[in-house]
Amino acid sequence: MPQNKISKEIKQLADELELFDDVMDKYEYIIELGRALHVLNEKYKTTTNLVQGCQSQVWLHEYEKEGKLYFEADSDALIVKGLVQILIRIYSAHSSKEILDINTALLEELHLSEIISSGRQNGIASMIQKIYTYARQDNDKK
Amino acid sequence: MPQNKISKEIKQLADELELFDDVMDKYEYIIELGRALHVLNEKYKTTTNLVQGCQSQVWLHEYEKEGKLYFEADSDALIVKGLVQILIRIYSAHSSKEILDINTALLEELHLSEIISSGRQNGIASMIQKIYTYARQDNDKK
Amino acid sequence: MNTIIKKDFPFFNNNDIVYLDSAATSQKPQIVLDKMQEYYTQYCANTHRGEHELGDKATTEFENSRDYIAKFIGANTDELVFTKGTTEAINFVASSFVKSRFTKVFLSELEHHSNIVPWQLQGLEIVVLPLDKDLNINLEEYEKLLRLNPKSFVSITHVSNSFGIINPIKKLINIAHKYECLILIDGAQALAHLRIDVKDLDADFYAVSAHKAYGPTGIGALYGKYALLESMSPYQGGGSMITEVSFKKSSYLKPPLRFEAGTQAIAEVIGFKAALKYLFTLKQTQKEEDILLKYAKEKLQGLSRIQLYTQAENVLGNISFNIKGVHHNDIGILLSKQSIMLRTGHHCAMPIMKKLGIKGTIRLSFALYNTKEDINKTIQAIQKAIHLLTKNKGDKSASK
Amino acid sequence: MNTIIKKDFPFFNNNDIVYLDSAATSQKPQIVLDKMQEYYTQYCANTHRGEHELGDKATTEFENSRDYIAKFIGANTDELVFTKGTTEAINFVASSFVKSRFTKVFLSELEHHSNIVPWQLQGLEIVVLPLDKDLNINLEEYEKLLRLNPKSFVSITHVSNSFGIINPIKKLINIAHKYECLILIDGAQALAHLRIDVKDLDADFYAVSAHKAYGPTGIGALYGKYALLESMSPYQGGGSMITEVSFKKSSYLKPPLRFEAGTQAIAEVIGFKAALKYLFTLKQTQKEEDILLKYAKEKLQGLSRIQLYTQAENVLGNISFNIKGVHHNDIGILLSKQSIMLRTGHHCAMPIMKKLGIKGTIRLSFALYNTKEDINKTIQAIQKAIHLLTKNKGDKSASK
Ligand SMILES: Cc1ncc(COP(=O)(O)O)c(C=O)c1O
Ligand SMILES: Cc1ncc(COP(=O)(O)O)c(C=O)c1O
Repeated sequence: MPQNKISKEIKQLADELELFDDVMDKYEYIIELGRALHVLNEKYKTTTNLVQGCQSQVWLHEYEKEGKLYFEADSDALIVKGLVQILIRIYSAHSSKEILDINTALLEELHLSEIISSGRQNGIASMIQKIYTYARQDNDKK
Repeated sequence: MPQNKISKEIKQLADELELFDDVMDKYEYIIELGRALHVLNEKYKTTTNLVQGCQSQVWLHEYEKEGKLYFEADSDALIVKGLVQILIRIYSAHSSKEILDINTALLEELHLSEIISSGRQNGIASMIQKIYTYARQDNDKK
Repeated sequence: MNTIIKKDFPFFNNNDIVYLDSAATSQKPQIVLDKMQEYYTQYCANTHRGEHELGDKATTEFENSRDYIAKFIGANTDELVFTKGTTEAINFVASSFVKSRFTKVFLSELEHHSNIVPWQLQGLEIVVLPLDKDLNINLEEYEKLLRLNPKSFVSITHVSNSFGIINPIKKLINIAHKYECLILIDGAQALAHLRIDVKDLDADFYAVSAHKAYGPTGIGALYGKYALLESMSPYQGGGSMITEVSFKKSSYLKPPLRFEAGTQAIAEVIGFKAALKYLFTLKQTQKEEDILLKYAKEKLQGLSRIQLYTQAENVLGNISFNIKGVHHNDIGILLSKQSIMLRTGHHCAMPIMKKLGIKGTIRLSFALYNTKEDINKTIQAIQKAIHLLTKNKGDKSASK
Repeated sequence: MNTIIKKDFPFFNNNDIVYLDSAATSQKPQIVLDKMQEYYTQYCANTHRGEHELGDKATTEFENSRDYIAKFIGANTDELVFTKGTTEAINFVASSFVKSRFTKVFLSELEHHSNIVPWQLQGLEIVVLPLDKDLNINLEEYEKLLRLNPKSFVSITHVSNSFGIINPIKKLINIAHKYECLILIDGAQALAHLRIDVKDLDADFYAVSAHKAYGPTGIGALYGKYALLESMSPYQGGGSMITEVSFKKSSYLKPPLRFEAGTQAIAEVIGFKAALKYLFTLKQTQKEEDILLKYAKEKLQGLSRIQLYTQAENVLGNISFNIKGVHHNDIGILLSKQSIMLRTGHHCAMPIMKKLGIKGTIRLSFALYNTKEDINKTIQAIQKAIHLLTKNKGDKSASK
């Protein structure tokens, strides 16, 4: 697996999360990340941007600027917002090539069961899929 | 359970069958019974008299004479013929009341798995049913 | 009492989880696993086929299980058809019976998707029976609707999987029959909690799943009055449901075998019986379950910002709630992190959620192995979750 | 080698039975039972529902199993739908796909009832593909029929359950596609014996049962090309197959989840994977199975009055025969009394029996655990049975 900025970011986040030995402290941190999530402009909360999960809803807005992909998102649930924030930190402001180089399996290092969940109806999993689909489309244009 | 001629016949047959310590000897005896089975007149081998089993066919012809029910039967398989012979020995030449007094569970004493089988598609089991149905009809007429 | 019961369940010997999701699926006692193991290791053979002694033994155990399960719910042996579960049972009735005889089906607003979608798939129109504010079916409206629509088909859950409401099934059936309607009862949430007597209830059809009543996955049953079953065409075709097959025409066995095409879930049927036998020998009364549910409700009502959805007393097996201002999913995740497993969401009952104007709830659902201790731990964990989710940003000190 | 394999199967440790009925259902290795036990005792929860960690774990194992099973037969994960077994898989295709698109189905004369009755139930006309004298499909006739009936639906067994014939599936599929026909392969008897690659075969649908391939009862699968699955409406409705439900209208998930309504056979899916994994690690080649089958055939041919029904070499897994002048049922009973379990009768394939002018056969069917020793014992037992059944009445002395 190639080492790029994204994988380094994942590694760094994993290290950060590992500092908590109490799982509740870890989730407290995620909740805080959720609270800190940049509010998504209401106009982007569209049906197309909605990635439906079984439990909570996630809106993901993507755009490209100067060869890099940017992601903004929101959710109706707080922990999901925190997880969304983490994914934005990982994936936003990178080229589609950089994104596609990263196997999603790498996210397992974060040890956040909600992020890599087999439940196909999981909003976060769908969000990751949407990120990759967008990156693939962007890459194909080139 | 009332003791009547039928239950005595079952008991006697059970004792007889118990004499064999080798199961193959027992089945040899049953095969001989099968060979000895009185041939059923072809005219009674009708569809109505046919009790369909999953494996072998049994034709059962019933009639009443002087208040007693009589059974004649045949099968295309030899062991089944032997079992049929045993059932005729048990049930033939008794009144419907005497038959209905006997719970079929009593047949378990014979230790012949083919006779009391849960397979609802078992020809022997269907034959027993047919005997009881006939006895019930005869009894209802009175 | 319930702590002793826990010992019968290997799951609880293996970990410290507080399991409050029994309405989704219950844990299984050792005896159920043992009985299935026994089949697999001692008399594993196919059933209802060529008659060697091993197959005979398997067939006997299979049919004895049918007999036991039928008796357990007050049915005759021949009136019990094995299905994959409640969902398949309802689909089967929809496809093989209702579709060709009715154009509409009457459902309550409380129904599980498994008692909604099967009717839609068969192109039947759904008429909704309205609820009172405590989520009970409005009996007057019910009777009025049926009076206007005699000879209809009705399908109603015995116990609601999302709000625990016990419907007055006997009365509902009675009224249905008064207007010559036929009625199916979805017993998925009832089997583990109530004594069911389909004959006393006079239900036309009654559907259950084993896995919600201490039994294995992959098996359930449909009870149907014999005359109704007899009038039904096969749902699936295949081995062991026929008397004669030719390429031109086939003829079928009588019920219940007519409806059991192909190799059956043999081990599961045997495990299903073991589960009900276990349930029977516990002789647990509904009272003890009531006590636990009342205890939980009381404790929940002590939480600030609690939102309950019914004050009805005829409630069993589960309680749904929300914490105002907090997403149910956030609570669910934080409880899971504290080893408390319960379900949050729409509980496969979107219509009632929509009607209540919510996306979902947090649901505690109970089984015989649950204890007050379980409830206490859960309440504490909920409090901790609420605390984390509602305190001011950055106010770290308050979390300890 | 096979004696070592026997040790993996608790059934054989528990008794001395010679089991030659694996075409009906196979015995199960310990590892399959262990994996199911693991689910029941360590992470028992419902799948695809509210997301507590226990449910997540169960869902992960469930979906990993799908992945493994799909790969095992060369399919993509999303192309594998879980069903109760082969029978349900075929009924599903008949109901959700063929019924609305075709009026006829082309079947071989060798088919099992599970590949006949489902089509009849959907009101489809059956056209029979004739066999050559060795029970092989006549390829010229086959091509001629399809040429005359392009864009039809064909359904054929991979391996015959009554005569072991391996059909030239790849060729049959190829010809079908040449005339724009779609084709389903009944793989019930193939999964345990052949390496299957649905993509290489280019099958449109492929149906299997776990219980015939060392797996648990109550589970099987349908492979379907994704585009075909996508075009299909749900077979059953219920929980976990929907995106949105209202009383007016519901919308459904994509395949495969669209077709898996209600609680699934979770433990069984997990056991299914374990079975195929076991099968894979054995790396048993078809050759070894061939050797045993040839050995059995040779021995059988040594019996006087033997009647075999095919001299074909493309045979696998089972042999059918009769002893002239003796009813197959009599042999079956006497073998069973000698602890040899095999099936006699029509093997759920009445049409081919009728065509051969017989009521049934005696069938030996094999799995990896069978040995030459098993065959020897069986031959001896058959000889003994023939002796008892054919000697003269009263000639008691000769039986010893
Ligand atoms: C060729 C064939 N097709 C279909 C089936 C049906 O399989 P199941 O009973 O597992 O549904 C069988 C098994 O008897 C079979 O041998
Ligand atoms: C009320 C109700 N009906 C039907 C079902 C469906 O049962 P199963 O998933 O076992 O088919 C459930 C289970 O979720 C339920 O709670």
